[in-house]
Amino acid sequence: MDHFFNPRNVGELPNPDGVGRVGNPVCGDVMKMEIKVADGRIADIKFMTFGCGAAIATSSMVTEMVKGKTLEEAMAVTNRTVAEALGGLPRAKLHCSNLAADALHRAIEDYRSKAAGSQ
Amino acid sequence: MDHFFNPRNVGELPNPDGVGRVGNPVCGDVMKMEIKVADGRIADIKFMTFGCGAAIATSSMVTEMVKGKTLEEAMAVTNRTVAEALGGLPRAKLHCSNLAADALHRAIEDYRSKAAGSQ
Amino acid sequence: MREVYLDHAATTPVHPEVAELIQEYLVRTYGNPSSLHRFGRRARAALEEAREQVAEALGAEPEEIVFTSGGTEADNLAIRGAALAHGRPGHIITTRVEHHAVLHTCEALEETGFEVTYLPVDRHGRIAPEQVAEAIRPDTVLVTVMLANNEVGTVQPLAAVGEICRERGVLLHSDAVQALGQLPIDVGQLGVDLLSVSGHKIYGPKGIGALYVRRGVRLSPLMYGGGHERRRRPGTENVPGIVGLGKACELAVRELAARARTMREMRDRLVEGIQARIAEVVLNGHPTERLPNNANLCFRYVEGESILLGLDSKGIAASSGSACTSGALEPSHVLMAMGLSHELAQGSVRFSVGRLTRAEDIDYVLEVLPPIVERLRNMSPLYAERGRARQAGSPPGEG
Amino acid sequence: MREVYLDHAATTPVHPEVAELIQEYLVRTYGNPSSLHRFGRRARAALEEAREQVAEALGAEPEEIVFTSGGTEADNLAIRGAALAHGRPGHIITTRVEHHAVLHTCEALEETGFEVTYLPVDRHGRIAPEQVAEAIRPDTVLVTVMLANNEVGTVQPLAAVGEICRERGVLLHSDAVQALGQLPIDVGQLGVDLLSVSGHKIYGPKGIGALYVRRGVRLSPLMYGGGHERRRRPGTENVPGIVGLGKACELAVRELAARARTMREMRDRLVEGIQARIAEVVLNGHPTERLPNNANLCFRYVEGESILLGLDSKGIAASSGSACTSGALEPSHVLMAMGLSHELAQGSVRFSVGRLTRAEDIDYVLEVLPPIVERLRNMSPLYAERGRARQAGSPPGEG
Ligand SMILES: Cc1ncc(COP(=O)(O)O)c(C=O)c1O
Ligand SMILES: Cc1ncc(COP(=O)(O)O)c(C=O)c1O
Ligand code: FES
Ligand code: FES
Repeated sequence: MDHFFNPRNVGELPNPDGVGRVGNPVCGDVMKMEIKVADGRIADIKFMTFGCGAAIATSSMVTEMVKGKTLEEAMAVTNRTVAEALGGLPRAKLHCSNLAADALHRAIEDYRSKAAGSQ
Repeated sequence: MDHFFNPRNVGELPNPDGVGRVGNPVCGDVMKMEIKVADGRIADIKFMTFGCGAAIATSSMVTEMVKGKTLEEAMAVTNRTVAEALGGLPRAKLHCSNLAADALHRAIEDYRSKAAGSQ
Repeated sequence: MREVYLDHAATTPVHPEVAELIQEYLVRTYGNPSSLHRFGRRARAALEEAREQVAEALGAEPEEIVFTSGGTEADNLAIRGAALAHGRPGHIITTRVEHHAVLHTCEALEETGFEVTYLPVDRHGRIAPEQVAEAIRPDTVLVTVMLANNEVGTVQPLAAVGEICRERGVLLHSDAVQALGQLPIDVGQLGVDLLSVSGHKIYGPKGIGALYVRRGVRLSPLMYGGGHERRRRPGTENVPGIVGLGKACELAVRELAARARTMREMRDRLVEGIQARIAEVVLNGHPTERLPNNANLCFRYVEGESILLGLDSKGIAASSGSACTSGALEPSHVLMAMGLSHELAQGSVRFSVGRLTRAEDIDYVLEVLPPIVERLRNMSPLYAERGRARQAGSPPGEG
Repeated sequence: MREVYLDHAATTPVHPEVAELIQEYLVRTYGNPSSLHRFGRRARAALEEAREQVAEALGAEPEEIVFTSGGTEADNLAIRGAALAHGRPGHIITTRVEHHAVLHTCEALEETGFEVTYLPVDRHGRIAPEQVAEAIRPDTVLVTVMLANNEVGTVQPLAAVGEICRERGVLLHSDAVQALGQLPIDVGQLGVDLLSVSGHKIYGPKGIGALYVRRGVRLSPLMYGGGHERRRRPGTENVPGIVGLGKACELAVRELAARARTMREMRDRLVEGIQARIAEVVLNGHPTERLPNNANLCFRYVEGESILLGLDSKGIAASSGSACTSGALEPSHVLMAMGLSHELAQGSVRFSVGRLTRAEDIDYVLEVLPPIVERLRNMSPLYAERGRARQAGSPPGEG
């Protein structure tokens, strides 16, 4: 529960390199993740969410997990990895952990497509 | 309940003028009534029953009611008269009061057919 | 930690007088009411007294009360029972804001060939009686409209519906589970043929309820067994529960006005206090035609469940939607039927006060809630976007 | 007046430990288990602990336990649920001595196209397992055989039936309402897929029961509503009742041997005492394969209900047939199935002792009963006729 009451990395970044904003197809809740990339690694990451407690906790956990990781490593994070890191989630809440993973992947893709565009 | 715990006129008569023995078509219980007739009136009456509490109480009541009555008056006694005299019976027990009335009527008929036969 | 229970619409603590009576029937007067001996007769007498108490609370006759295992069974017995007694599939009319015990029962009947009309509601959650009149068909078997809604507390114009149903000769059932103990109920005045109530919403025990069945109404049973409850509901009667329900009904009627006054005061103190302290809060449901205990609020830009978790961490119990769906994912079907956006519907919190709620309880909530909402709003992308939209001068959208 | 309760097969007083626990969950830990907040979580935890206790008592897994409103609902859910989940009418096998909750449920299914075989029993009330093997058809959906009979206490050879059903791939349900707390029960050993129990027969509360549903067995629900009990049984859970059932199960298992010993002793004292004091008494049911609490006796030439009235007037509670049919007219279907004459069947009285029955209680019955029977025999035409028949030297007939 600590990740719910004291979520890490909440907020927005000044000039994000990648932004991922997703709506949860199951519950309709919303999640946004912003990343700063340096040397192919996630230098900084922040999230904001309109989501349930599980969404908040999983997002916080994801940001902690991927900070400093390479983009490839970050892309490998799935909702299952997150749920496991939190010590399991009730079945009805599994979809919430998708939100965080999806937003992260979207942010990385956004960064990559921007990077590709500017090349 | 007094008619159950202290039933009147239980037993058999030495040389009955009429005997009525009926089985209840609903519950299969058995009732026997014996009468002595004098001057067209029921001089004495006794009953025996293999029946439930309501059967015992209604039989006792019937014998009390008809003692000294003319046979016509006795034939007019119905299960309804008896139930009313007892202050009402639960619906599931209404058939029990039939037993007493039926046995009485049968005893009177028995007397009449014997009387007719001996004429 | 201080604990404040504001979830009386989910369930209530059993009244001490009721609990004492239950204890008596658990350990001392424990006979089976079907037994002929004195232990059985004592239980039977208690059962029949409770039946009178329930009947009295509803303006019914004792023979018209059937005890069930709760509101859900009462709803099922009424709706399935009336539908199946009809002998062949027909048409049923209900509303989009019923409890799942009604909605899912109707849906199950659809699978067996019944047709069901789900009436829409206005933004306050009310149907218009004329809709019922228009929807009735020659093959309409039953109309079922709840008396008061469990999520937003909106009271339906039931007496007007009752008049229409009587005129047209159609059976009317009402789920009065939330209304009992908060509104006076008279089945004759409402014109209903069937009406469901439940013990645990009125400071009675869980696992007991009752269905009012107007004399002469035919119902197929849900279950088969002994001839209990005039062959309408088999199984050894739950005497302690029934006696508890009876007592709870008696108390509910006796204290109705006083309880309603307290609840209304506390509810209004809560709503006004919140609106004074937190911006962009919407009160859902009808402004006046609502239960005295209910405050259903949307805190824009934040999700309801997060607020509940925050409140829970401070010892405050409230709920989002109805208790039995609070593990569910979809936003409330009631709020959606009222036309709320998906986002608003997800942001709703239901506070329901009770007969023992005190001003200090409310004030504690008013102290604790604003920082919770603020913190969550600061975490919400919708709130941030709205802030920027404002700064840019454009009106805020709903998501 | 002295009161002696010998009708434990009809219902039992709630164990003081159970009653205390119920009280706690009525007034203090009153949350709705579906609520997410701490009040709800505490109730949920209690619910799940009770589920473990019930599972433990039956040798099952907690997820295999579904709470119901009693034994009747458990029987209905098992039988209707399995039958209707089948999708189309099929064949069901049961016995002629089942409780009405089973028999009438089967009869209701017959009206919807199912075919039902009602197996006959021997004079002790037992079926032979081979009969089941012979009756199974390709379209047999379900076999339902009670573990122990409520009227005569006869225990069925259920494990052997279970083996046959497993071999043939047919679902097996058993009504174990009377057996629980008197016999050790292990669903795996018995080979059952579904098994019903009820709280009020084991010193738990009325209005609560449970159905064991082997993992993987599909059931149609009886009712519709919230998603409680893994979608098998909707409605706010009866937490106090469930907690009480759990505790009652725990106590029943822990005290099983001691209770059975007491009951057997008291029952034997009663039967032997009666047979020593009253002529022409027949013990119904199986001489050895019977529940320790049950003594079902026929007092020839007299009707059972009259004896009950006489006993009741002395403060002694016993019953004829099962409690739920004691208002009924027909002689017990169980005794008739066992081949008793109509007269004998009408003359039966069931005494059922309990965990607190003492020798003084039995001795009081032994003192009071003989004059009651004598008085009634002296009033019985059958007794008089038999007397005359004896005097005339011919053997007594049965009616
Ligand atoms: C409006 C309404 N109907 C029915 C029910 C179901 O009642 P119960 O929980 O007693 O089954 C509830 C509450 O759960 C309710 O609020
Ligand atoms: C064998 C048997 N099955 C089922 C039942 C029904 O249980 P309940 O009374 O809890 O509905 C009973 C007792 O009444 C019983 O003895
Ligand atoms: S319910 Fe929507 S994110 Fe959890
Ligand atoms: S039940 Fe047979 S006479 Fe009353």
